[in-house]
Amino acid sequence: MTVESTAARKPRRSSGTKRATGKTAAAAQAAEPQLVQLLTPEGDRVEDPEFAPYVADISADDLRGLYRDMVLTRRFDAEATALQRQGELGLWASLLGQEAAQIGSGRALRDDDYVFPTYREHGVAWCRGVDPTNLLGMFRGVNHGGWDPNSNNFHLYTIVIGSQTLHATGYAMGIAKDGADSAVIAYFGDGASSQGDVNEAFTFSAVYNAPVVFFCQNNQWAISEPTERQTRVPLYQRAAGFGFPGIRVDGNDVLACLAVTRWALERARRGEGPTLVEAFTYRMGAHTTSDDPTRYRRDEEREAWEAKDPIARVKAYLLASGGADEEFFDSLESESEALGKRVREVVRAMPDPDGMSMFENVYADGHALVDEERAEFAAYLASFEEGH
Amino acid sequence: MTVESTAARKPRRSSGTKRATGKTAAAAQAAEPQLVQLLTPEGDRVEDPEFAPYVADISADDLRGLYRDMVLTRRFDAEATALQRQGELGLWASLLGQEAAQIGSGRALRDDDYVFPTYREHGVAWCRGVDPTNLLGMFRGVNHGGWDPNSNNFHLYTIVIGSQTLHATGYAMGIAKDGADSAVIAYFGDGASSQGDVNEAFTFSAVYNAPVVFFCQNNQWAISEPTERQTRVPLYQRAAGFGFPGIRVDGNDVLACLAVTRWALERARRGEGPTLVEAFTYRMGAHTTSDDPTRYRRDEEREAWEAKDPIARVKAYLLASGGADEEFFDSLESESEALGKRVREVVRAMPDPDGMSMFENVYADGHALVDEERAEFAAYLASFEEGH
Amino acid sequence: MAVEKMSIAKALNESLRKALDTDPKVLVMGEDVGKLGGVFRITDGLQKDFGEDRVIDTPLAESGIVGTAIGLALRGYRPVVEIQFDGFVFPAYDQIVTQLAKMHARALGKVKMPVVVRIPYGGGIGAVEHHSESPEALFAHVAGLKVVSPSNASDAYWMLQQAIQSDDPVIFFEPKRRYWDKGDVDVDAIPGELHKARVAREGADLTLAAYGPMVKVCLEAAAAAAEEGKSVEVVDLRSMSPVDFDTVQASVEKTRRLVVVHEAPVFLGVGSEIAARITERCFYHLEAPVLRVGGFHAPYPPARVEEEYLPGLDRVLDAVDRSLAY
Amino acid sequence: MAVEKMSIAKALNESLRKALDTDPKVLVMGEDVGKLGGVFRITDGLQKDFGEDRVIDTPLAESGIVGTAIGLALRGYRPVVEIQFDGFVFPAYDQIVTQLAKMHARALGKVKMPVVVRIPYGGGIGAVEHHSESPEALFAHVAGLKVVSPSNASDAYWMLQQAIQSDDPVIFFEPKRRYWDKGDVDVDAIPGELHKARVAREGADLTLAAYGPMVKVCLEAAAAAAEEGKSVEVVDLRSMSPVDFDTVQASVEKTRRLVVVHEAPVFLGVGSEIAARITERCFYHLEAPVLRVGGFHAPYPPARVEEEYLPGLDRVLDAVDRSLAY
Ligand SMILES: Cc1ncc(C[n+]2csc(CCOP(=O)(O)OP(=O)(O)O)c2C)c(N)n1
Ligand SMILES: Cc1ncc(C[n+]2csc(CCOP(=O)(O)OP(=O)(O)O)c2C)c(N)n1
Ligand SMILES: [Mg+2]
Ligand SMILES: [Mg+2]
Repeated sequence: MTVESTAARKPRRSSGTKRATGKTAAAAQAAEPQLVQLLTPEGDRVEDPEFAPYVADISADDLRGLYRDMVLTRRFDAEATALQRQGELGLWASLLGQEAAQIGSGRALRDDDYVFPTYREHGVAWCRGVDPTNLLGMFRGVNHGGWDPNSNNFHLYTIVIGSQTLHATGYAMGIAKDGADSAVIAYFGDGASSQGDVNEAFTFSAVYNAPVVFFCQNNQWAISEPTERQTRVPLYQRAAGFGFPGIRVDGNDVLACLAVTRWALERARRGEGPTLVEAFTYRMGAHTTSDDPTRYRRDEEREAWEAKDPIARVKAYLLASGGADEEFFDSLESESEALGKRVREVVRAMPDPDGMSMFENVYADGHALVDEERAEFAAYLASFEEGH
Repeated sequence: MTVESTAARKPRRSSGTKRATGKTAAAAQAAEPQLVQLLTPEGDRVEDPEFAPYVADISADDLRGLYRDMVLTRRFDAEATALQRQGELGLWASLLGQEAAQIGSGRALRDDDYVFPTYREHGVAWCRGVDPTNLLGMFRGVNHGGWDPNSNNFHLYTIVIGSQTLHATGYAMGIAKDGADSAVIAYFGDGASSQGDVNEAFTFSAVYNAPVVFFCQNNQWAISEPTERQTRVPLYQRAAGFGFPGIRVDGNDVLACLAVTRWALERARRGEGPTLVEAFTYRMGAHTTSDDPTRYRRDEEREAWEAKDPIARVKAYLLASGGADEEFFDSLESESEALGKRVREVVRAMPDPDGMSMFENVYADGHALVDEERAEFAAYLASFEEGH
Repeated sequence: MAVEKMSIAKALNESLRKALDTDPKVLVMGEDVGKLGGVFRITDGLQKDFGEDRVIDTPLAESGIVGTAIGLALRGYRPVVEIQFDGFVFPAYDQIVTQLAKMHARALGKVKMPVVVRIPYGGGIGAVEHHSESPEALFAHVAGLKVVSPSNASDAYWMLQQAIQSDDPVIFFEPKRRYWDKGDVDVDAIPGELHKARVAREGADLTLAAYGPMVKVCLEAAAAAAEEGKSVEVVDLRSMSPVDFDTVQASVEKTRRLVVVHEAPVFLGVGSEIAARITERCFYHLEAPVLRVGGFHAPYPPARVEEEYLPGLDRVLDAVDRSLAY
Repeated sequence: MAVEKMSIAKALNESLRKALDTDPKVLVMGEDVGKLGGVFRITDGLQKDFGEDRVIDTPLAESGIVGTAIGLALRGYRPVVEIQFDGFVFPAYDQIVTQLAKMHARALGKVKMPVVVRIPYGGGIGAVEHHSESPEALFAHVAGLKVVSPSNASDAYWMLQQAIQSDDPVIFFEPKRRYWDKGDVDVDAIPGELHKARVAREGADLTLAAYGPMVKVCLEAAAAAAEEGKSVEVVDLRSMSPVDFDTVQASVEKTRRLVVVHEAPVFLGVGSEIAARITERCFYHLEAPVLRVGGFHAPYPPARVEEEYLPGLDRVLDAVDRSLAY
């Protein structure tokens, strides 16, 4: 018969179950399928004939680079959280815990690839060369993003959950039309997987064989809702039903994320279409600075994930393998301090926009109503100056 | 590794391919996976240890009943098409060719089950005991449906593609809350599978383990677009990625459709959650009477499917097995004629609604603006009568 | 007597609690409404007391939330759906406009759609994009929906009760920046009509009409105007569909001047309809054209500019002066 | 000289053809736009001539269509998207309102959104539910969008050219029941401004303002009124965002009376904004309140009642009489 169910499918490393019922499907979820891992939480390298080759070129120098990326990203993130507490930002969405997923995938990209982030991809932005302080404008409330997406091929942060996956797909369709071999990467969360738009993006990308990598950071939570509120089977399995491969990777393993993303990007470049990567990771902090995770999750969960920290394992490996010495870590520490200082200074110096700026850029070609309202409002403001 | 792709999965009867690339995925589509079939186009019964038991109770009498359902449905449908040509209906969406899918699934239902149709489920309506002439109101333009969904547990036709799958899911969630063992069936088309709503229905039904059967009539076309414009893998495979089983059935085989739908409904009743049934069939006619299929598909395709006619094969089997004699066919012919006559009469007698009716039923509890506009319009109409 | 002082947020919470308590068919659904109690804590504690079956954390998909709520309503439930923020209602817009609003008419009255869609709306909380919008006109234009917004705790409590009891779909806009404003709520009162406007302050020279978060601004403006010797009446519309034009008309026939205030963009905002219709009804009474104070034809601006975008005391008083100058 | 008589449908087809021909970045996308040429044949023959890569049959998902069009625009393309019928634009509403409309502002002008969304709209064709609606107000209220509708073949041709050339998103409403109306098109003309209204008929006693399918009705009403000795001016608005209020104002300052006509429901329809704003601008000129003729606050009715729902000659003349009676 042609019954298809998750349970019936046995990915090589996953613990499949036998019968295609709701219950067994739920069991399949409980029994976590294994994932691609190249570096254990303890800092040991894992043999993987399939994916290790994708990072065979990574020298100790490169690894220090990845480590540096993660450390600086975390520092920037911590600084932003602190700035929010000090009232300099209205809100901050921390990436704490997701550094490996973001740096690993971000460093897999070529300059000509294009990134469609959510609102949490500070580490990917870092890889793209976007000045981190650029990201802070919208959280401070001085703009809605406002950087030039084309200067680093890094699109604006998108807040409406899932929308950007369709933009990514369209952009990728455009790449294919241009005959280019660039690729697109679209980030989204476990919660976002439920949105119609994300599933439409799967359909469009498959039908047009668009060169796009869907990179889902499954950080286990969508604000207060655990992943089981979004799906009863592992998310990477969603892809198969749309006709393209899905894969789960250890999202706290920067090497595995790098390898798997490279693999997926190569598929895209070779004209093999979309891939879904599920980076299995954890949101160590609150959803945003407005959130209070103590209301919905246990401390033990966080503690268990702390042992899988994405940065610590690289440090352990670098130390054990002799890939870095104390001097490296010391100088990184100073670099980190300097970054923090610069971020603080730049943010504090960010001027509030002029009130009249709200009339700018509503349209590219102008609009009579905007002109009228701008003029009226200017006259209204002027009336105060005249002491009216 | 945990790469998942359609190609990597081997449903027992499907012709899987080996590598998870766009190309091989496309190939998987071309090489049609086999489907559940209990009665061949030639009218021979097929041994199927898994699904035959679900129709073991079907006597010759029952089979004549299914045959009668299909014949009368087709007759009704032809009558409606003719009425449209005569200007009695504004539009008609013919089910020609899909009788087995609709009667097979429709007859699998219990009275307390609930149906959410598209706009083409005339055969299912028939099974539910909805008077066929009720269906014609909206196509004539005298109402937008207007029957009482609760009198036959048959919801109104839904025109916005895919919307009803969410209503079905919600209704099924309600059944589960009530602790009832009824089930819901949601019809939709191959084209509809691309809509975000349908995929959200998959997510919600899986997460809440709702007793709903998603019955996709893949009639190969969404107006002028072939199924390849919607998916590059067989549609039934979509389900697995949402954590429930999908199955493909010969949509022109009324017994197989009955068996598979019974199986899926039983799963729902047992609390095993949703199932996706893909009934592989063909739209023999135009999309609607407004459509001109010669613009986009070849005659040969239709001809090939004519050989798989859902009614002819049952007749062949009935004749060969001695399940029906000429008298049966003759009396069905007269019944058919009578139905046609009644439909014509009822439709021609359908009065146009009163203009003022457009203000009715906008709200259940009334609305001041509607009252005001109703009064104004009544006064306006009255002004003509006064010879104003 | 059961008069209690409580915030709008608390009043909404109590109102939901009462509805869940009284009618087993009432459900609360939405993103994070369960354990978290909603990002604004409006559903705080409800899941604990009524269970996961009645207070339902949903997948992150607004169309799915409203679409399944419609199905639940067809099954006899009365879902109260929460949309997390104004700017996130749009994925559900299709289900709201083509299904929820039209189902009762489509069925010629044979099914009812008792669904409430709660939407915290409006600006003034210093939020990022999509968290400060006022899309009410986009719903009020659509037949089949009822659209309301309370301005104070008592109305919050009672209007939500009535919305839940209504057999029609109600889009319930909650003035999020007023959530913590307190007021007296008489939980035993016999409430007035859901769609009836309320004269919040009497006056003789000019009428200010507003709803939701702007009622407070208008009351402040009226107080300020009073100090300058201008007598301003304030009408709290409470309902944007239907609008209680009779109350506005009665006020304008007295004051002969009307200014409508809302946060939503002026262009095709609810004020445009009020201006048009009141001008028709009171053509010979009006001493000045109906003026409107509202948002601009621009995306809601970043937080650090929002005070300039939002109609505040000064802009309302400016309009009052302009009207009186006619 | 290249003046040709053609239907609106043909003019749109020719206009798309020209755009595809002139600019390799122009794409046509939508359901059934390829081999079928669209359900109204507006894209007839285009896929044959420009290939599947430029004239793209899409999956059946409106949000996906608009969402991918946004991505294509970011890549430098100029997609012209077809929504099959008015009632099916709502699944795309979120992408249109939260993304397409706001992207340029979000990026502080650093990206452009040259996307045209073509929507055949309005009633009068005897169709089933969702195929006869006029949702233009739901787009005109949204900053960042431009909203236009041609009433004749020449405008259809030229306005579509200009919409495609615009760097802003344009919602292009096509009056489907006028598709087969013919008119002269000068394909070499130098067109006027996209958003400028046009005085379609001069008159002295009253102004009728309309757009799209109602312009024809208004011209007929003006002709009928003329026979009764009433001189009616007709303004074809052509654009609902922005509205060319200057042209309407100039007309009303002359005629002192205004009736706005559209198929869309009156309540919060485009007419409400025109009434409100023209009353502000022409307060001392108006002899009568601005009257509005339009759809009712009800779902678009079944085909056999639509003639009663749609503003026709009689209802327009009735409003003319009522206005003149002031
Ligand atoms: C359409 C929409 N609905 C609701 C929200 C409010 N919201 C912001 S983030 C979030 C959870 C997102 O979860 P997930 O996709 O897992 O991403 P994460 O925040 O965990 O990175 C929600 C519900 C939104 N931004 N957009
Ligand atoms: C949201 C929406 N978009 C577009 C349409 C127009 N339309 C009506 S039927 C149809 C094709 C449907 O194809 P499918 O789902 O395969 O069902 P079938 O008609 O083949 O039974 C389209 C595009 C619609 N009704 N709703
Ligand atoms: Mg998450
Ligand atoms: Mg089909």
